[in-house]
Amino acid sequence: MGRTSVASPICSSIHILSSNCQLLLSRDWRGEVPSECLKRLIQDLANNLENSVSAPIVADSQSDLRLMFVPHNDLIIACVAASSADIGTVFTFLHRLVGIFCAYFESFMEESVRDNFVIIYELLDEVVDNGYPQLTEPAVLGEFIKIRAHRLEAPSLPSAATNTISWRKNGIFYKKNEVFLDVIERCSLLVDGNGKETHSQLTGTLTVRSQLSGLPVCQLSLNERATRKAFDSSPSGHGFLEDMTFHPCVDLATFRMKHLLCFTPPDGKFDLMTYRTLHPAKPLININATMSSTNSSRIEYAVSLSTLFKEQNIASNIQVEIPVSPDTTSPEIQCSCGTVVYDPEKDALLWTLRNIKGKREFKLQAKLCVPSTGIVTQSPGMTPVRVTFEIPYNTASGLQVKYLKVVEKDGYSALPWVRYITRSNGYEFRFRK
Amino acid sequence: MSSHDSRYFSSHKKGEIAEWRQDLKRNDRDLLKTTVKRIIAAMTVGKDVCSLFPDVINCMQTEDIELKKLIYLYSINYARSNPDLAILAVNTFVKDSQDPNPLIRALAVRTMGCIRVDRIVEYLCDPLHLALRDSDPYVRKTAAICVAKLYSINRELVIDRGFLQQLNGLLLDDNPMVMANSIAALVEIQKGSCAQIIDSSLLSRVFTSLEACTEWGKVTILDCLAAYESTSATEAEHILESILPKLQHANYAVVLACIRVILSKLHQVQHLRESLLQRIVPPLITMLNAEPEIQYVALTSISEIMDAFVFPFLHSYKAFFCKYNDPSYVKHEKLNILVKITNENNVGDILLELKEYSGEVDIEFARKAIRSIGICALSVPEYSQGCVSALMCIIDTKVNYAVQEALVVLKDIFRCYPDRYESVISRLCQSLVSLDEPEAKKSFIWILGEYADRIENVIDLLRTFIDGVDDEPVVVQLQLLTSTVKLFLKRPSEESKSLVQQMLMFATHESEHPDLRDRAYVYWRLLSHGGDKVASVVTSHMPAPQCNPSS
Amino acid sequence: MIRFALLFSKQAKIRLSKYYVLTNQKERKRIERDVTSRIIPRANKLCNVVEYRDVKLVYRKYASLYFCLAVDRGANELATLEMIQHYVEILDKYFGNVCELDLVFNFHKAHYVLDEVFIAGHLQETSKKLIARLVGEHDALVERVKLGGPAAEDA
Amino acid sequence: MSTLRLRDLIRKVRECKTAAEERAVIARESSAIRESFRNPDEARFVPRNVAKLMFVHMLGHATHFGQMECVRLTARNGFPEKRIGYLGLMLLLDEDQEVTMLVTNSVKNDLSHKNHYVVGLGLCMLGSICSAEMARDVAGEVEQLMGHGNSYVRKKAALTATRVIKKVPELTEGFVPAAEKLLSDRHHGVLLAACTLATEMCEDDDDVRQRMRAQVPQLCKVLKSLIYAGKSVEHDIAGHADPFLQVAILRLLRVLGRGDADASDAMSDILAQIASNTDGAKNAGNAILYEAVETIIAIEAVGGLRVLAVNILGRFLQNKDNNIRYVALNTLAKVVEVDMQAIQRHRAIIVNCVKDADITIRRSALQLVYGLVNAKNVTTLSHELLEYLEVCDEEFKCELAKKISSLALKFSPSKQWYIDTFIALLIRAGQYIDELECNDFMGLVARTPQLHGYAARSLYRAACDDYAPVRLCAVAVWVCGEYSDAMVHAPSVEDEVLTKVKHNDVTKLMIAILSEEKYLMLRPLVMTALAKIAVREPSEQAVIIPVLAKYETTLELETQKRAHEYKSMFEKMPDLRDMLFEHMPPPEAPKFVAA
Repeated sequence: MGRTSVASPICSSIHILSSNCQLLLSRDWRGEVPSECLKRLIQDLANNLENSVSAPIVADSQSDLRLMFVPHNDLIIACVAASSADIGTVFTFLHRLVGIFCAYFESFMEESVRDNFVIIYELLDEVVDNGYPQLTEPAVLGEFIKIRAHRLEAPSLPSAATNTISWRKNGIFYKKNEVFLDVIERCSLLVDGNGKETHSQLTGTLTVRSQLSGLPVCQLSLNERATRKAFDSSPSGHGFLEDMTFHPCVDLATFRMKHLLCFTPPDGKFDLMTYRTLHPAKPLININATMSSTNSSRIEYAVSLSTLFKEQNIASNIQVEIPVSPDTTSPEIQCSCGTVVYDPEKDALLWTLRNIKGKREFKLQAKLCVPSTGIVTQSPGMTPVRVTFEIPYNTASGLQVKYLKVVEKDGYSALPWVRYITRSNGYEFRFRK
Repeated sequence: MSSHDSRYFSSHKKGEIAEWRQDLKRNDRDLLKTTVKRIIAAMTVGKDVCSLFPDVINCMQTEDIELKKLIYLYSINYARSNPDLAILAVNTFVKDSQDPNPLIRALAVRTMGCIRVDRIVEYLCDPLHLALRDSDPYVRKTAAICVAKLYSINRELVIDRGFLQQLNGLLLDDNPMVMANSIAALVEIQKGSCAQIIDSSLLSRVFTSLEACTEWGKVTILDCLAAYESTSATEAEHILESILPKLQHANYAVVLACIRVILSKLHQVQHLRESLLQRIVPPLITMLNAEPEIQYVALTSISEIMDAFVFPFLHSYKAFFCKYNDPSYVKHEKLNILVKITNENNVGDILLELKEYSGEVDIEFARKAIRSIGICALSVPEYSQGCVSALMCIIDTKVNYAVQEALVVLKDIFRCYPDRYESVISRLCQSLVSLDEPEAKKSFIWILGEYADRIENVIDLLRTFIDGVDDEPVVVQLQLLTSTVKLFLKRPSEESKSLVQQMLMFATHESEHPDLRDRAYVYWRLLSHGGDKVASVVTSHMPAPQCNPSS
Repeated sequence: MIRFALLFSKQAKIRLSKYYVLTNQKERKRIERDVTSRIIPRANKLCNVVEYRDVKLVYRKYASLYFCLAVDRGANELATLEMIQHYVEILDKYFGNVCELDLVFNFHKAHYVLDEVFIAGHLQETSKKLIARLVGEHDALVERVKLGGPAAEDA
Repeated sequence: MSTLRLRDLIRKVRECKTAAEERAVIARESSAIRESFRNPDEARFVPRNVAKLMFVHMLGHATHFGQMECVRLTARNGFPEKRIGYLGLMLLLDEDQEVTMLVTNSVKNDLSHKNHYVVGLGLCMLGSICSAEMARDVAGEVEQLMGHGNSYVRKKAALTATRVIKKVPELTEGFVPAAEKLLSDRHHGVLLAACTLATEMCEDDDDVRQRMRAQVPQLCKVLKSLIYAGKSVEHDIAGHADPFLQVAILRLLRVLGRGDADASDAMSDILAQIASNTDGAKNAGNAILYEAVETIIAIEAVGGLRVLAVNILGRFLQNKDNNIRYVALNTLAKVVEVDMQAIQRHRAIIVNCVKDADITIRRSALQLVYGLVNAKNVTTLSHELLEYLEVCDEEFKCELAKKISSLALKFSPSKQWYIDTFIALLIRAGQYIDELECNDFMGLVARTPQLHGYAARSLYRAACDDYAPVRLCAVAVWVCGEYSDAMVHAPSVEDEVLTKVKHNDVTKLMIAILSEEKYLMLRPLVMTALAKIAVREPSEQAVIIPVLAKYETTLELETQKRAHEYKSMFEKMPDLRDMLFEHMPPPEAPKFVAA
């Protein structure tokens, strides 16, 4: 954070590499990266990956340049920049870049780079100029850089490319005007080997899908309890939303004054707001897992799952992932509810339960064989048991939408839809000691 | 090797370049496009297709914008190696810079700026002047950046032709992207310095821009604000008031830039310090839910802030506990922070976590966790007992590297809290595994010397080391020398005397290491002439070391 | 003697690997990465030997495939090059105009051939004709059993 | 369960677009294979499953659970099962494992199988995985098989024997008679194998070598028949009759001729014929020539033959083919000791090769240059090498630095020159100079009182640079600490850059080094140096004692100990301190350095 007086271009060049560090595509804007330097950086990167030193920054030993990268599928998207370039901006930008490529190519992987190098060059040309990020809204880019368009006519520039409201184009029309709001909360939890909660957190997202004509303004009001903290500058404020971030379309001034979210939505789906709570709710599901081995080739697991939420609520799509040794054979499994399969891809037993009410408890027991001529790769029991689930019609935090209004100068009436759901996001339980 | 190799596994066509050259000359639009694509593909995989330069440039005058873009891309790559031929392209560039389609005008200006051939620069000036005044903001924003490009190739030209004034004018442009790029260009022209872009009179204008600007532009403006030396506390407060909402921006880069502004102004607004610092914590903690690279950025920032202020983060210490699937660089950063944040209130929880990590498969990480336990013991004296017990548990596991790491750490605890934990020494001596790391050996040998009067078989233990002294690294030899001298002073006997002599002889006559020899000679002289003061110099208790968690 | 033999593509995909000295899986991975990354970027005109640890990597490129033998420091590099050519010519004869795909789907057969050319890290036979005949007889033996009963190798 | 065919698995893997997908496919298939192995009804699928595992292994995934199945396959009766079983063993197994015990049993059976192809499979496996224990168990069978009626078995047995004796050298003796016999075999493959085995046996065993020398005439006879006999299409390569066999015989001759004038004499005719008559237009011919040259150089050859060999190398050196140049450089390095003149003639070409685009060539050229250096040309050559050190690749620097360092030590014309060169090296490649070399250097300085001041001042100047490497600073700290008095007072020597240094400057440098994070490990060293300075110039105590006091509480043990001890010495024993830190007696000169 010490850096205050220098704002460097965030990249000199961008490179897309395969996972074994072979260059697939490069674009150099500033001519500042000598080829030997790039070679050195890539060599060091390969060494780091080999020795599982995975720090996302590789510094050149003989110059001021650094290579910063994000892995995606089997690709490495890397950028070389002077060491004065702000790493926060670089990584934010690289992730945005990945987002753009993902939006363009159904899945962004080595093959899509080889097949689409022309489009990628074209995109890079528009997204960066001389090392500075330019247009990075996939939706707007999509307006004038198209994959398989028949382009005899020169495309014209979409107004949104330079608009003040850069996220929405003019002249959108829907027969039926609707706006959908999903309140999605994600809980994470880590319980240690003594059954003690070591970490627990709740984050939420308000995701909007707008199908609205013209240039509408939406107003969204949340229940008092939720928004109080945002205005209370004293550190001891006890609103439960610890931190909120907003999509650029939200008018922050109005929010500060009227406690109201006012925004002209982008067309389609976007995240309006995200938040995080400081004092998360009680655990929703608890797991007690133990592991024991009678001899070197047999391991037994005992797992119990209990739901701690209110009895009238229902959790659905519950899956418990119990890590096992990678060379397991012949699992013998018994469980009181649901189905269990051994999944060699994940090296885990997957215990699936469709719907369960609150205040219930279920048990599972499993015996596994492992070959005696094994090379012990990893001491079992270090990886925690993981649970995924969702509880619909409910927010764990208690956040509620008071109303959602749409105002448009044409005066059409629009239907607002609101849905709530709570999901797990890293619910982990270490094996009991 | 001889050419007959290609007989085997042959699937490759020969003479692609010649074939492409033919294809470029045919008047077939579709073929032309596929050919240029093939050439670019070859260029992408690092094949040298430079020799086609004149042929490709010949095709530049086309209506097909996709083809045009490809050829422009090609010319950027190879113009520098063909400056003479690059001139051929200039006409097309100049013509395109007057095209009715703004996309093409901008493309021409942008590409010309990328070519970086001194001789082309001359031709760039007129189109650039026009572009900077273009009616379309897309062209203007491209032109603004182009001024910076021009500056890096030929700065006199930029100054002489008045581009700087034009650029300054664009700072007031009502289009957000033009404005953002103009600022970026000016910053670059000032060698990356954000200072002096803004002065007091421009402030209110800057705040408006900050609102209107693109997210990346916001970062640049915020960085300029961070560099701006505000003239008074009131002004600083005003700036902070205006930028605070940006802490809630969805773009992490904007949030981080905003935090930088806050930190840069803290010294001017002492009375707001606490509350401002409280404000920056939540967004930083939120970033710990983002992609690992962003987490890394957040963690390094937090770590840096913590060097000055730990208090804002104290409540959030659990956010720095490691998840088992965190990438190792995130785990390492989290450990750095946990060590800094430990105090008497949270040490219990943190210690439990550290113990858990000490058994991880990632050995480097496990070691660091053990080291961190030691640091906790030193920084929270009230809890050192707990740390010592934890370390003893680790030693009981008999996992080789863990034991050695724990030994190193225990040695420091003994030094910092003399006469408190010596009771574990006998247990320690019993559960030792074979030591193979110099640091661990050094620590053990130090313990032998320091507690020579309490360890029953200390002479035997030291003798085994001395018998193999030849193969030890110098750091171990040095410690062995000191410990042997201490043993002799604490337990004078024929046996210990012969050990000292053996060690001194080795260090002065067999070793060629100047430092070890120096130390040995000093001890030797001291023992022969020092009289009764020797013991007080060599075996006296040293002051407890000051530990600084960051080092 | 030959320490190991590697056959890999321009994309650094291993098509065949054979180690004549004890090498664990982790070490192999490291060697394979080192070897491919040292050899693939080399320009055509450079010499066909790269020194690596305590061995010499002698390699030859055939279109998009590389054949590499790692030999002791004292070995005859030029003769080693001839050995590679020897093996390739036999493969070519065996598969009939061999191509990369043949090796991908029949890597085990490439191994069978290799084992008739080299043994214990040394060249065992200099007659291409004889090797072709031997491998052919082995295959025939397998075929015969296959027709005769169910316990056949059907890989 | 798993009935996926090998071909289908390969296809499936090839369809994977990412490594993660590949891992998933492999994990699923591996699990299915494990289940199938456990199912007795699926015994007929074992061969195919093993084949799949070999593929999985090649991709770098775990396959240890298939090892036992391979052993079981080799124990079955049919040739197809055995063939794939043995291949599986060779690929999946490493000899560390207990599975090898079981293997020994089944392979012993197969070695006495009536089908010679089955015997071949067993031998081949032993050639690939054979532990010392296995070697002892099968040595008898292998030795017997060397006399087998079928050449197919004989050649394989001979080569497997190389592995056996490599694992257990004591067994060598037992193979000698069989090997001798095979050297007269008519089959090319057997002959080749016999030569290889004989070479291996003779290389490390004097007695065997002595005994084998009796074979020289026989070997020469074979060589002669190869050169003069009519072309045999079967073994011909580019017009040369069985170059592989020629090379193998030449190599064996080399081992036998080395250090024995009679044997050398017996082979010189044929060597001369090969060296002068072999056509070097193709690689195969050059391979033979190269081997012949190596042999001529190694044996007790007469002058004329040697000239012939060196001339061939001279021709090689001028060849356009990089491979030929490369082997020439390598071989010339071996001639250096015997025929320096011959090589000095090519010096210009060789020095140029040090800057070649190809790292392989550069490396061997450097090796050769190293051999070329002598007392006469050391100043120019090391100057050239030092300059090259600045520009060469990072991976090359280490080797180069080491070479320069040892050359400078070996041939230095004067101590002053050596000091200059070593410091220059420390500045440019400090990180690659190892500690022992530095110790030798400091020892040499210590033994040269007339240059104490000069060396200390030169090091002082170098260490003042912000980017001075750690090693350089370590040396500077010790020399400047020990000889700070000479540094300040000793007059300057010839050609010295004038540097006026006061004690205070030295103290400042020491304190600066203490403050740098990158010189952390030098802190103990600095403590001692400061103590010495404080004794040499008592007025410095006012600055130095507070510094010692500061480090009395550092966490780093050695630094703390020294700071604490030295401070106490200054405080408690003022009468002794001068004596404690007076100049240290220099170490004795190591034997190999010319005094």
